[in-house]
Amino acid sequence: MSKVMTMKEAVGRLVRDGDLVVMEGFTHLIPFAAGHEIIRQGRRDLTIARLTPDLIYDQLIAAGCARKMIFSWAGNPGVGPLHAFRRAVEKGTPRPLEIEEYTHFGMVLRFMAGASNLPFLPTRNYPGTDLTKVNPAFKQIRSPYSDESLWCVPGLRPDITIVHAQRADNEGNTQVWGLYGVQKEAAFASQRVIVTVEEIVDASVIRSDPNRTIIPGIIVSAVVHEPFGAHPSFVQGAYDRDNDFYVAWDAVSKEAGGLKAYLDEWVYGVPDRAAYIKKMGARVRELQADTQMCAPVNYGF
Amino acid sequence: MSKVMTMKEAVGRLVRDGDLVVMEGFTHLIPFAAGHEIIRQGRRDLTIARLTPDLIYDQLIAAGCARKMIFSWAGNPGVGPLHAFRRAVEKGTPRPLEIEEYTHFGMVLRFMAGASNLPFLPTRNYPGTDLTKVNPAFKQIRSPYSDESLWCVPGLRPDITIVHAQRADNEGNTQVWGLYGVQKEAAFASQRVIVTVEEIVDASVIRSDPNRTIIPGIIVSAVVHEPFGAHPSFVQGAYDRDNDFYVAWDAVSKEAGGLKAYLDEWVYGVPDRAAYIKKMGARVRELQADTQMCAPVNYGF
Amino acid sequence: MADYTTSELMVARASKELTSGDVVFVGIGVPSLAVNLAYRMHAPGLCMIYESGAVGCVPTRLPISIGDPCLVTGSLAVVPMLDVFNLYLQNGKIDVGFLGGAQVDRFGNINSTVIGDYAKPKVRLPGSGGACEIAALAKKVVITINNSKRTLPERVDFVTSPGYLRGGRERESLGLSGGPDLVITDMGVYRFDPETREMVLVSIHPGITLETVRANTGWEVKAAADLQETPPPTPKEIKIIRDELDPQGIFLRSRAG
Amino acid sequence: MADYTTSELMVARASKELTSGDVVFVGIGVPSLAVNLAYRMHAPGLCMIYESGAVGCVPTRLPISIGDPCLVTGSLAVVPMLDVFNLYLQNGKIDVGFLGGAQVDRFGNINSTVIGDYAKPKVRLPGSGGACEIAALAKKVVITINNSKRTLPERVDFVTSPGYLRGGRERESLGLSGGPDLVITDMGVYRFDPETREMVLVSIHPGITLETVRANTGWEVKAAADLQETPPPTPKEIKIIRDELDPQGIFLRSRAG
Repeated sequence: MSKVMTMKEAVGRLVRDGDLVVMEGFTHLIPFAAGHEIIRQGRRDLTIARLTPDLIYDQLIAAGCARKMIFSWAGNPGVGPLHAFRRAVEKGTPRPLEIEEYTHFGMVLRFMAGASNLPFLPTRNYPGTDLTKVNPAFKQIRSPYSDESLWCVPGLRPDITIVHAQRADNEGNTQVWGLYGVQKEAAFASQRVIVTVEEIVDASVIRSDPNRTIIPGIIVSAVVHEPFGAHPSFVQGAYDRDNDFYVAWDAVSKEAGGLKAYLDEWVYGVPDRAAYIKKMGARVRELQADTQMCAPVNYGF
Repeated sequence: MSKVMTMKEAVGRLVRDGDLVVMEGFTHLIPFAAGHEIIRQGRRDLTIARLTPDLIYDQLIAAGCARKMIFSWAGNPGVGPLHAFRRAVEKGTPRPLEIEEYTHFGMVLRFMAGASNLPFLPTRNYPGTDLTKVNPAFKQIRSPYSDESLWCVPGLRPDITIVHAQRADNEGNTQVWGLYGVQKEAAFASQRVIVTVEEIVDASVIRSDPNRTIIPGIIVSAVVHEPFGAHPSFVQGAYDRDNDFYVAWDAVSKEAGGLKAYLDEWVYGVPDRAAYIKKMGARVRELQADTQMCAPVNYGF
Repeated sequence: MADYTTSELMVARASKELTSGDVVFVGIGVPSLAVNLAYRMHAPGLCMIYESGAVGCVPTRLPISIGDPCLVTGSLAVVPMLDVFNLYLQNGKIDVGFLGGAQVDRFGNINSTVIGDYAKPKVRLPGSGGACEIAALAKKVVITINNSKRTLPERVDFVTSPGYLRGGRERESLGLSGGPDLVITDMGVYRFDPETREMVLVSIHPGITLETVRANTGWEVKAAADLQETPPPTPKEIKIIRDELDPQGIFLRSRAG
Repeated sequence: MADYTTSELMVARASKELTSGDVVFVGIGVPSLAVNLAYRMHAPGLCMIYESGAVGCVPTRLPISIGDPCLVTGSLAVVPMLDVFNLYLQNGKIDVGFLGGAQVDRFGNINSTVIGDYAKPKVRLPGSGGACEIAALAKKVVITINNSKRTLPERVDFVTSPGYLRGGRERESLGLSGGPDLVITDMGVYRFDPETREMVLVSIHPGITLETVRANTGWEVKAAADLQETPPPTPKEIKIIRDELDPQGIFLRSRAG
């Protein structure tokens, strides 16, 4: 049966105060619209996990939604620092932020271990880094096949994972192309999953290319139709990354006041993503992707 | 630069007596043409590894190429036993066959561990099975995060892996759709890789849909253009599985003599796959796949 | 004699174990027919998964192998086998797994590896394939096998796929949940005693006597107090099996009861 | 003063570390420009990989992030990040990795985590991202950083990405191969002494004196016996950088030498 609902319903029903929340997407497909709705609904004491917190978690931190962050690279890609994150860590404003820090490889392995229902996964990474000294979650084991020691990271099991994708059917069978990031692993590791998509398609479209499905409907709790839901990040084949927005964010967020003004105008000041798009005006069209279609393949037998 | 060569050259240069050889493909894309060339060139003392030895390894065993087999399910799918395998194990003819036995999950993890340059990977599988009693390669470790014990399987690093695929460019950037099996993991675990394909395409075709590439050219040693190279198994979008052949194989292989007669006629009796196809005649057309194209997607930005 | 085969009865009975919404790991033969029958009869929402990586299959013909191309065309997803085992099976997403084997013993352990000694087998069988992990990691397992002293011994020659091992709480003590729930043979249907974890006959097929079952089982088999007769397949079920699922009778050859 | 910027010289020098056939883990800024310059000048066969999962990229514009859509369109492969780290990096398929950071010390250890104490940082930096694993698992690492007492201290405040640790054989003793090969700053180029594993100045940029370098390095820096002058970028290199790679001067803003 259909799992389609509005963003307000999906976040209202499935994201709870105190949850371990994951909104993944490596540069590509970052679910900003979902993040804004979480801020509007005033969720509190969240533990937020992502490889790259990016602007979406900088905004959650500034809005006071987060108690703790699990991450591997907290910057504004190609631009500079995340100012709200730095204020929370360096000055404890608007509230102190507990951090648990890994590397990209470590976070990917944490999601894969969680998704595989394993307590941990091993890696040859981490000898010599000070990260293992400041984060006790890194532990060493001895290989039963040699005298080698390997570092391990623990499986991560989010309460809720939210991903944005190009398309899904109304049961949540979800297809992505372009950069995959770790959305599949995060979704399988999670107790609940919300998928927000540019387009809800008939199951026959999904079934015409089953190798593209990264998240099956059987693990999805809600499907939200949210065009432009990843802005200012991008959606391959739909719209470009809004690099000007990322560059401008440095000045916007440098002072707490500027960031609050942004939230007042663009998050609290609009009821939903539709209003956000309307407010953006012509810029939306400027970001529209050109067309470069793939060569189709035959699934017949 | 181009890595395209004939099957004779590729097997001649890259498959050596005593090698640990993997020819993967789970029901789909089994590289039979490569297996026949290995038999024709008289390779000896091979250790052959596959989840499902299938008819391809039953033929290698009958031809006396194999010293040892690593596997998880040795049958003729939906039909019955593999008779050459049973003769080798039960009677030691034509020569004794050493076996090392896992399960599908275990073999998949062995390839993934090898491909990740890890000594092992853990799983929650295997408590209670007698397989861990007869195969000392299964070892237990204690999780550093709990008091749980987990079984592990060791990484597998083949000398040579051979896979068949729908298409590749001349540098070996290889695309597959339909059942993936474990070809990607086996190829990355291997020292050398041969890719045999239905079609060699211009790089622009590969680049039009980069998410379909499962094996990058950087790990490929040779590319062989071998249409119909997977018969009697199948290629999604090209030709159907020859189920009649699999059913008939039971009678053909029941006695060593019948199997030898098959090899004399269809392997030693033909110089290459082109001659094999010619010899098959009309049957080739009967197996042709119908057309069910996928909905194309946009990679523009 | 009613116009249905024992295999058809087994298929119909097995199909009743499935409910809409179940995620089912499907095998070839009776399991495949049972799942497809349930899908058409009463469980349109069930999701078929094959260890080959096909998810949400809608086969347009009877697959003779678990890797048939008809399982791919039109399916909801086709995934690497690494994902099938890690993300689906080990991650607890599989509700029901169907298994068969050469031997099933009193505590639901399955042997599909060897008859006789492993090092010097009398008969070398195909081996586990995915059976061991399905038995260990699916939420629930349904077994189909013939009923004879050879196929239902007191103790299997080799435990390929763990059931309740030597009974009682041994399975749980090793960290395994789930386990076999039902065994369907050509003579009857068995469940497992919640305490001893021994196979107990709960229903017997029409025309079969308890004596026949006992004479063809490798241990002193217990029968449930309220032993039932297995319901025969309905005309509609028989019609679907014969006309839609296995028109050439590939898996259900004999039409004799 | 010659008509090129120090950044352009650094890009040109870095590009010479790359040969055709190299599989290169590319970062943003100088590394990206250096790899694209090498690709156009002398290494048409090199394969660019970004940790975002894009392999064999042919960017049609200067990517401002390692996840830019221009890295996907027309690439040879786009793979899950799990594969990037397990199958490519940890599996030894990456020949060269480029790294930067806030601090690089005498033994090539890199800090991109914190200035000051980790618990109470003076400055909280972005953290490792993929840097730690690239430093640990790539066959060879090239570092670009500015030359100052702050950025080249005797010992980094925090080892985010391991170089040769405290020198000698410590890196190998921990099971790591590879390691930093070259450090390119705005004043010179350093390699590592094969025994002590200490950074040694091997070439100095035109117009820079050894005294200037020493005055701007956090330890008593050694110079190679055959200290060279770094070759300036050729007119062709400068033309490619300015006209094709960074026409808006996004990463190489200042045109002043």
